[in-house]
Formats: sequence, structure tokens, C-alpha cells
Amino acid sequence: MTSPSLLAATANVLRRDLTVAWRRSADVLTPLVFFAIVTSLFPLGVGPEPSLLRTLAPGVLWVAALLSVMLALNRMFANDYADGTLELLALSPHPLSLLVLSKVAAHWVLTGLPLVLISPLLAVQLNLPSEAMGALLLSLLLGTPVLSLIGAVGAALTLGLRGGGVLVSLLVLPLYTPVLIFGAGSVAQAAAGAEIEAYISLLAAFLALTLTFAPWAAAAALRVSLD
Amino acid sequence: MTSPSLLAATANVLRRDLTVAWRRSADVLTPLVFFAIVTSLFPLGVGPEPSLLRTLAPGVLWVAALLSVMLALNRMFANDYADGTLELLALSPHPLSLLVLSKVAAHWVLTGLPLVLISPLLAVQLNLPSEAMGALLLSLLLGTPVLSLIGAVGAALTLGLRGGGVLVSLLVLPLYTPVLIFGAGSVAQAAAGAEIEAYISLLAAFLALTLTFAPWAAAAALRVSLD
Amino acid sequence: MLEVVNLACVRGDRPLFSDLSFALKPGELLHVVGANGTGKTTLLRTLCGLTRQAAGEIRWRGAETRALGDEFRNELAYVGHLNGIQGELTPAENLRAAAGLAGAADPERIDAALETVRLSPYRGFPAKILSQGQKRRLALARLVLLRKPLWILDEPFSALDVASVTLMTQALTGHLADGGMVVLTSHQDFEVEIKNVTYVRLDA
Amino acid sequence: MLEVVNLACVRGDRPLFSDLSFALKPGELLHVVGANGTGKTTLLRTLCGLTRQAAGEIRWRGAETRALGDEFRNELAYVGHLNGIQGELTPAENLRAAAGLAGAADPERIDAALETVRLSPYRGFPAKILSQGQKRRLALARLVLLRKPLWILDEPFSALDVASVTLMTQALTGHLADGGMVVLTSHQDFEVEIKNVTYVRLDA
Amino acid sequence: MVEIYILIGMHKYASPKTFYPLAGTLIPWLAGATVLLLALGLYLGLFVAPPDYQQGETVRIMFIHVPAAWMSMFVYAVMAAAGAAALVWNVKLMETLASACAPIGASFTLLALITGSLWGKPMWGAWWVWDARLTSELILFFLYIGVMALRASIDDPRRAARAAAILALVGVVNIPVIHFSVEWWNTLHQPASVGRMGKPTIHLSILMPLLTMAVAFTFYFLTAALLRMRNEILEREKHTSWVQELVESRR
Ligand code: HEM
Ligand SMILES: Nc1ncnc2c1ncn2[C@@H]1O[C@H](COP(=O)(O)OP(=O)(O)OP(=O)(O)O)[C@@H](O)[C@H]1O
Ligand SMILES: Nc1ncnc2c1ncn2[C@@H]1O[C@H](COP(=O)(O)OP(=O)(O)OP(=O)(O)O)[C@@H](O)[C@H]1O
Ligand SMILES: [Mg+2]
Ligand SMILES: [Mg+2]
Repeated sequence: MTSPSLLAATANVLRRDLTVAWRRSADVLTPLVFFAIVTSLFPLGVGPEPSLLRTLAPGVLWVAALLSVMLALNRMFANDYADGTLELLALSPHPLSLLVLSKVAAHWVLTGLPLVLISPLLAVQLNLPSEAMGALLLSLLLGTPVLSLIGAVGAALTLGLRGGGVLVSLLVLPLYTPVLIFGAGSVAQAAAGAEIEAYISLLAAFLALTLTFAPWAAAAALRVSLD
Repeated sequence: MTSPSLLAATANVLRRDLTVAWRRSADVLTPLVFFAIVTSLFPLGVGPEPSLLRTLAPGVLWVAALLSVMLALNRMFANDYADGTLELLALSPHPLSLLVLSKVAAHWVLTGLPLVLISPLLAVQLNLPSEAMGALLLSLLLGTPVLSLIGAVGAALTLGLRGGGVLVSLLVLPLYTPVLIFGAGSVAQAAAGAEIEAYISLLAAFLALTLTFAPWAAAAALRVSLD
Repeated sequence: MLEVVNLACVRGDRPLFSDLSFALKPGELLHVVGANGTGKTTLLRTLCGLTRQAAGEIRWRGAETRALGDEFRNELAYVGHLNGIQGELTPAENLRAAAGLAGAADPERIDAALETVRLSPYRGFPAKILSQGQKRRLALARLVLLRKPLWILDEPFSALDVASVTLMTQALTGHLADGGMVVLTSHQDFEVEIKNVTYVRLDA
Repeated sequence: MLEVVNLACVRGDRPLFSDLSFALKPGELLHVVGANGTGKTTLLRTLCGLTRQAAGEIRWRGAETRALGDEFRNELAYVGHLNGIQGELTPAENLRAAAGLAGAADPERIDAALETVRLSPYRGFPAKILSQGQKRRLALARLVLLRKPLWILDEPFSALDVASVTLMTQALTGHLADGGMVVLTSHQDFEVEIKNVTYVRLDA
Repeated sequence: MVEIYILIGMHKYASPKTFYPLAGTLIPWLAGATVLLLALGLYLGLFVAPPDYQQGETVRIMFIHVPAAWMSMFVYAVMAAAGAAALVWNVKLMETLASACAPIGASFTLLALITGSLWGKPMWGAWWVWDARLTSELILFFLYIGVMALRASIDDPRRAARAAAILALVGVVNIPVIHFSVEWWNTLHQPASVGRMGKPTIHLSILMPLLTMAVAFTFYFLTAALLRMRNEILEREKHTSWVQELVESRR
């Protein structure tokens, strides 16, 4: 296979996933609204004191982002698995890992990116100081793709299993913790007026690492799930 | 139809759901582990100060319980819908709302109840004062069935829709907030040494209310989804 | 007695059929024929009450089926495109659950029903490992087990091997001889040893 | 040239078949027959490389298919029990996605393929509204569109109405006449106007 | 007997075919009334009403905020009632009414939220606080979004309408919560001052523009709802003979 045709195939997968999601506009909006709802749940649970909320804000925003991405994970492969499209993908004459990468890209564009864009609004609701806004945006921008990439492996592994929704969270959450710690950490640091370079470069390293290995692992997991 | 046979049918549904879950032991464990993981994520997100954690504990525990129950919602009907068992249920000569009620009961036994039982352990981790332990148990015991009941309506409405997993959260979370506010509120009150009777009786009222209306609404929603 | 009067069905905004009328008496088989997408599945689901008709009436022993509700469903067995099988349960457990739901639990007959569809060797396995055709046979075993007077079957022969098709037509013949009623669709040919086969043809 | 040498498959701990050998030359059709649950689907999925065999080799033009990888998959079109259709996309978009994946995008032919399986009237609808048989036809349209030399088909005629079965057998005949190869299973009878039909029988 | 005649008469207008032209003649009148009332209300509110001795000019936000907040709840009630009617009596027109309500109600809710937080910044020193009324209004917004998202996810319009109606009915519990929240919890937000029977606590120069704006918003709601209903009727009935005749006659 020549590489132009590989490019066409990956572009094709990306376009198809985006079209499908676009047809159901609910698909684009729901992770966003979920993010908004979860960040709003916390003040309800812990009480409305503004100073308390301010200390919580970085953690709450990051945990909510993490949960929204995670909840949307089962959309990545589950429908394709149920209707047999995944078999077509696996039988395509292109490296499955690259096709997976375009599916992950579609997933991020549909969940991670909107979260990043809306996060400042919710940060205001939680009284996050405006100095920390840049750190919030940057850390989410680097961190959410990592969440999608790791999530792809979990979603591929749990494909076709009953109760997959909960199982995938279970597999994926432990791997999400470093991202959470450094992501929320960077925002908290920025809110306290400290340097965040170290945090950000760590997040960038995570991204590079998962970008290299996750598509490959997810592809292998998909082959196992189809067997 | 005589009522003994109705009893047999509902018992049958309950037993079947429990057996199926039992076969996949992962189904029983995952909401529990998810609960544990989410409560552990918070200290990671907001930092480890014990006094801060103590004020957060009621809210975090309740939010985590709510999310665990919610994540497990799609198990309530989705598999039955995909394999056609739900059609059998709808065509059974018994009131669908009662069959739904037994499915909800099975769901609660598999998710809510284990959460209640494990919550004291996690509460200790979060430094919740021991005076509040009783309130935590009682509020969860009354509140989690409400979550399952409301959730049943959401799950039934979103059946067979793409991205149902996220959509159900969107529909259900706003309705969960009162339970969260009063559930977490009662624990916080108890931790502060105050009376919690009002909170608990409100939770009990929610339970009575949803027990009356939710199975009926969920049954109507199922019929719509099957149409 | 199943009577259909001036039935009309619409999916989305596309009218599928209208003014459809027929009646089915005990011992009769009604074969709904028509090309793909003419609305056979929709008709069968409407007869069961799973889908709402746009107009017209469906009567069972003289009364509207929607008004009868549970009373009608108690006399009905439906096997659709989906098999209604729980993959985690064994074949026997699946049948037991179906029997319990139908309000006609008679546990001794379950083994016999499994024997009839030749699934006894799979007694100990979860149903999800069954092959396409074996799953279909398990779904059809419900008919044998539950003994409802009205059978509504959507492509009952799909995925069945030749021996199983024969077996199924025997079951149909027996049911009709006992005064049962059958509504089915099938693109495959089959033979029942009985004269009372009527056809309803749906056109695009 | 597809060659299978001493193939053995095991599901769970149940051996399905072993020491299966056959060869398929251009212009030949191989019909895998056997009762339900004898392992036909398993065999086809193993041939594609979706499932792993327990023993034996599968060779394509002399080389092991697993070693060939993408090169083998590039010459293969598979239609399984599942249709591989995205309900949200229109029939044409589904075909375009399939063509893109197969690395053989030729957009002009998509309309022709839809016409062949008589789905042109549904051009503007999402595929999920299609009936069982219409979905199957859409899946089969991929074969016409992609023009791969090796077709592997699991029950291609299931859910098809009589006209569509004829259409499909014509497609098979044409493909064989062009030097294509076909492996299929079907419980339904069908006729291809070609002599080179060989049978592989799987037994329980 | 009289009731039966009324019901039969109503039933006639409940058919989309008769409703469509009726709505067509009503819309211009309703739209005109909306514009006039809005102009009057804004004039009274911006130029006639005195500035507040405490809040100064910011008090004028009230003339948008309060009617919008009222409408957000009222429209939800209408939507739920129409949904119930559609479920119970299977009336198509009620399905279209319910579906027309959701986006309008959501916009009123958003307006109440935005004007509220604009007002909150000078009054309470924060854009947002987690007070009971604000929270329950936010929940109302999410409920509207939920109803719309659910409807958008289902293709068959009748199924979508029934599903949305069930959800809307379940969400009705939130309406009394919003209204009574200020009495049940002691919060920052203003308690009810207009609704109390007998003792109006507001001066007439404030009450007048407030009520005018409320009526104007109601007329706006009616206009927008009828417009949306007409669109949806055309879309849903496009295969019927009367719509095709209508299209022919317009050619
Ligand atoms: C985002 C912030 C706000 C939201 C979501 C909000 C929401 C509402 C709602 C839902 C109502 C109608 C309640 C009912 O009729 O039962 C209302 C009424 C009202 N609001 Fe707000 N509000 C907000 C901020 C404010 C602020 C900052 C003020 C001024 C201090 C204010 C003053 C009022 C007044 C005077 C009423 C009329 C009360 C009555 O007569 O019933 N609101 N608001
Ligand atoms: N939302 C919709 N909008 C328009 N048409 C629809 C919609 N939903 C279903 N249809 C059409 O209605 C018909 C439904 O057919 P149904 O499934 O009853 O067919 P069938 O006769 O059982 O066909 P088959 O033999 O293939 O099983 C199909 O032609 C389908 O395309
Ligand atoms: N985990 C397992 N343990 C034991 N047996 C299994 C397992 N998984 C599958 N099987 C058996 O292997 C066989 C698989 O058959 P396959 O699906 O290939 O059948 P088939 O010939 O395609 O049948 P059909 O004609 O019904 O489609 C079945 O008999 C099934 O019961
Ligand atoms: Mg059909
Ligand atoms: Mg098979």
C-alpha cells in the first residue's frame, strides 16, 4: 500500500467518526454538559463557601474533566464493535494502530477539546483566580489527549464485555492518576503564584509517551477482543 | 393472571439479573472499586491536608457514590435491549412497571448496597469524624435506592441511542442534585454535631415518592424505546 | 381469533402500508410475504403491541388488543429478529427465565424443550458460546415450552440448518393441528402439512 | 491461490475440526457446509485472520497469511454475520467509508453499487432505518464496490428476499467468471452458473 | 353536554390541518403586541421608574431578569402539561407545542441566569454563588438541555415527542423547588415580593414596568411557539395531501 492511500484511510476514519457524531448533535454537547454538571455538583456536595471552593477549584475541574472524558470512552469503539465496522477496520490493509490513532483524534476533538474551551467559564463559577486560567487551559490542552489515548487502550480491552462501562473506568483510572496529579497540581501552583514549568513539561512528556505507545497497545487489544 | 404468578415473574426477573451479574463477578466488584478510586482521586486533586479533607469528606463520598451508581446505570437495560430480552419483558402478561421495579431492585443490590457497606472504610480514609458515620450509612441507605430509581427512568429513555452513556448522565444528574444536597448535607450536619432528623426524613420522602412514580415512568419510557 | 381491520403503519414519515385487513382463525397460518423493507417486521411488531399503528384496529377474540393488555400478551409468543437470549445464562436458565416471565413456569418441560431443539449437549455452557443457528434454536424452544395459542414469528428459519428447518416445520404443523394460530414471515421456502395457509402480501 | 493445510480450530476447550486441508484456485467457489455449530463461522473468521487457529497453515499465493499481513488483507473482502454498517451514516457514506478503509476509494462507483443492490431510494436516509434485508444488501454492496479477488461470505443470503438472492448469485457468478475466488457458507440453496463449486463438510 | 361540544370544537382545532392556518392568522397580531408591549415596558423601566436608593441604576436589570425568570418556569410548566396531554390523549398538536417550548424556555432560563449574574456582581460581589434558587434555576436549564438533547437523539418524531414528554414530566418536581427555595433555605437571593397576596411591597412605578415586561415576554413566547409549531407541522406532515396542496398553491 502506498502512503497516500494510508493517509486517505486515516483521514477517512477521522472524517467518518466526526460525521457520525455531528449527525447526533447530542454527542458533541453531552460530554460538555456533563463536565458542567459535575463541576456544579461539587459545590452542592461540599457547601457553597467561596474560599473553600477556590482551594478546591483546580482539583474539581480536573477530576470533572477526567470523568467526562472517561464516560465518553465507550463511544470510541463500542458502536463499531456492535455493528461489525470494527471487523472492517481490522481487515483493512493499513496498520491498525494508525487507524486507531485517527479514532482517538476524533474522540479528542469531540470531548477533550470542547472541555478545554469551556473550562474558563466553569472556573469562574468556582472562583478560580484569573492568574491560574492560563495554567488551566494549558494543562487541559496537554492532558486531555493523554486521557483519550490511555482510554483507548482500556476501551479496546473491555470491548464486548458485559458491564464494560464500569470495567473500563476501573482499568483506566489508575493510569489517569499521574495526569490528574500533575494537571491539577499545575493549576494549584499557578493559583498560588508559583512556577509551573516543571509540571507542564511533565504533562508534555506524558503526551509524547502515550502518543507513541497507546495506539499500538490499543490496536493489539482490539485484535484480542475480536478473536 | 393470578398474583402468585406475578410474584413468580418478578422474583424471576430479580433472580435472573443477580445470576447474570454473579457470573461476571466483575459486575459486582466494579462499582465498588470505582467508588473507592473516585474517593481516592480527590485527595490527589486537592492535596492531602487532613483538615481540608475532613470538611470535604461528606461531599466527596456522596458525589462518588452518585457517580458510581450513575455509571452502572447503562447495565440496567442496555444488554437486555440489545439481545431482545427486553421485548420478552414488554410482552410478558404482567405489569411492566413491576418487572421494572425488580430490575431496579437487582441494580440496587448490585451497586447501591455494596457502596453502603464499604463507605465506612473510605470515610475513615478521608478523616470523617466517627459521629457522622451513622448519618453516612443511613443517608446512603435511603439515598442510593432513589438514585437507582431515578436512574431507571433515564436509562429507559436513552435506550438504543448512540452516546446513550453520556446522555443518560445529562438527563439524570439534574434530578440527582436534591438527593446529593440532602445526603451530603445530613453527613456534614452530623459531623458538626447537629440534628439530622429533617434531612433524613426528606430523604425518606424522596424514596417514597420515587418508589411510587419512577417504575411507572420507566415502564412508559421502555415502551417508547421499543416502539 | 385475531382480526386486523384497516391497519396502517408509518415509520418515520414514510407510510408503509394502509387499509390492511385480515382475520386468522384457530388452526390457521398466515404467511406475510413481501420484498425487503416492505414492512413485514413492522407489521408483526404492531400485532404484538410493541409498535403503535398509525390507524386501524387489532382485535383478539373480539376485543382491541391494546385494551386487553396483559390478557392478550398472556396468549402470545413472539420470536423476532433478536433472539432474546442472555449470553451469561445457560440454555436451561434462559428457558426458565422465559417461562417465569410468561407466567407458565413448568420446570420439568424445560429439559424436554432443550432436547427437542437438540441443545442438550450445551446444557452446561453459557448461551453466548452458541453458534448463530444454535441461538436461533434456543429462541424457538420457547415456543415449544410456553404453549401459547398465538405465535408471531419473524424469519424463524433464518440461520437454521436443514435438519432444524424440518424440526421447526413439524412444530408448526403440530401447533396448528392443536388449534393454534401462527403469523410468520420468511423469505425461505418451507412446508407445513396443513391446508390452512393464507398469504398477506405487502408491496413497496 | 488460497491453500489451507492441516487446519485445526478450538473454541474454549472444544475442538471443532482438525486436519482440514483444501485449496482454492481463481474462478472457484468453496461452499462450507455443515449443521449449526460445526464451526463454519469459526473457519471463515480464521481464514480472514480474525481468529487464530490452533494448528495448521493458511497460505495465500504461497505465503502464510499472517506473515503477509496487510498485503493479504488488501486482497480480501469479508462479510460476516454482522453487517458492518454505521447506523448514523447514509448508505452512500457507509460505502465511501468502506472504500476509504480498503484503500480503493473510487467515488463514482458508489452510486452504481447502490443501484446494483437497489438501495438508491434510501440515499438520503441514515442506514439505521433500513430493514434487516436492506442492511444485508448494503453490506453485500461492498463486494461489488471493492472488487477484491477473495470474497469470504458468512451466510450472505440470510434475510434477503428472492429477487436479492438472484441478484447476489449473479454477482457471485460474475466474480468467479472474472477469476475471483469465493468461500462461503449458506444453509439456503442457491445456484451459480459455474461448474467449479467444491464443498467442504464440517461435522460435529 | 356543553363540555362535550367544547371538547369536540377543541378537537377540530387540535388537528394540525386546521391549526396551521389559524396560527398563521394569529402570528402577526401576537408579534405586533409583543413589539408594542416591549417598547412600553422598556420605556417605563428605563426612563420612568426611579433608580433604587441602594442599588442605583443597576436595579433596572430587574425588568429583564424577573420576567425572564418567571417565564423560564412558566414555559416549563406549559411544556410538561402539553407533554402530558400528548401522552395521555395522543394529540399530535400537543407534541409540537411541547417541542416548541423547550428551546424558548431554555433561552429564557439562560437570560435569567445571565442577567442574574450580571446583577449579582454589583449586588453580592460575585458572578455566581451556590445559593438554592440559583442552583435550582441552573438545574432547570440542564433539564431543558436534557429534553432537547433527548429529542434530538431520536429520529422518529412521535417517539421523540413521547420520550421528551416523560422526561419533562419527571422534571416538573423542580418547579416548586425553584419557587420555594428562598423560603426553605435562608439565602442571598431576593424573597418573593410580587407574588404575595394583599400586601404589595413594591412601589407602583416599579410594578408597572415589571408587569408590562412580563406580559410582553408572554406574548413573545406565544409568537415564537406558534412559529415553531407551524414549522414542525410542515416538516412532520410533508407527506400529507393538505401540505402538498399548500405547497402547490404557493407555487
Ligand atoms: C444568576 C443569578 C440569579 C438567578 C439564577 C436568579 C433566578 C431567579 C428566579 C428563578 C426568580 C423567580 C423566582 C420565582 O418567581 O419563584 C428570580 C426572581 C427575582 N430575582 Fe433573581 N436570580 C439571580 C440573581 C438575582 C440578583 C443578583 C438579584 C438582585 C439582588 C435578584 C433579584 C430578584 C428579584 C427581586 C426577583 C423577584 C422575586 C419575586 O418577586 O418573586 N436575582 N430570580
Ligand atoms: N425513520 C424512518 N424513516 C423512513 N423510513 C423508515 C424509517 N424507519 C424504517 N423505515 C423503513 O420502513 C421499512 C421497515 O421495514 P421492515 O423492517 O418492517 O421491513 P421488512 O419487511 O421486515 O424487511 P426485511 O425483509 O428486510 O426484514 C423499511 O423500508 C425502512 O427503510
Ligand atoms: N468457549 C467455548 N467453549 C465451548 N464451545 C464453544 C465455545 N465457543 C464456541 N463454541 C462452540 O463452537 C461452535 C462455533 O460454531 P460456529 O459459530 O463456527 O458455528 P457455525 O458452523 O457457524 O454454525 P451456524 O450454522 O449456526 O452459524 C459452536 O458449536 C459453539 O457452541
Ligand atoms: Mg424484517
Ligand atoms: Mg455461523
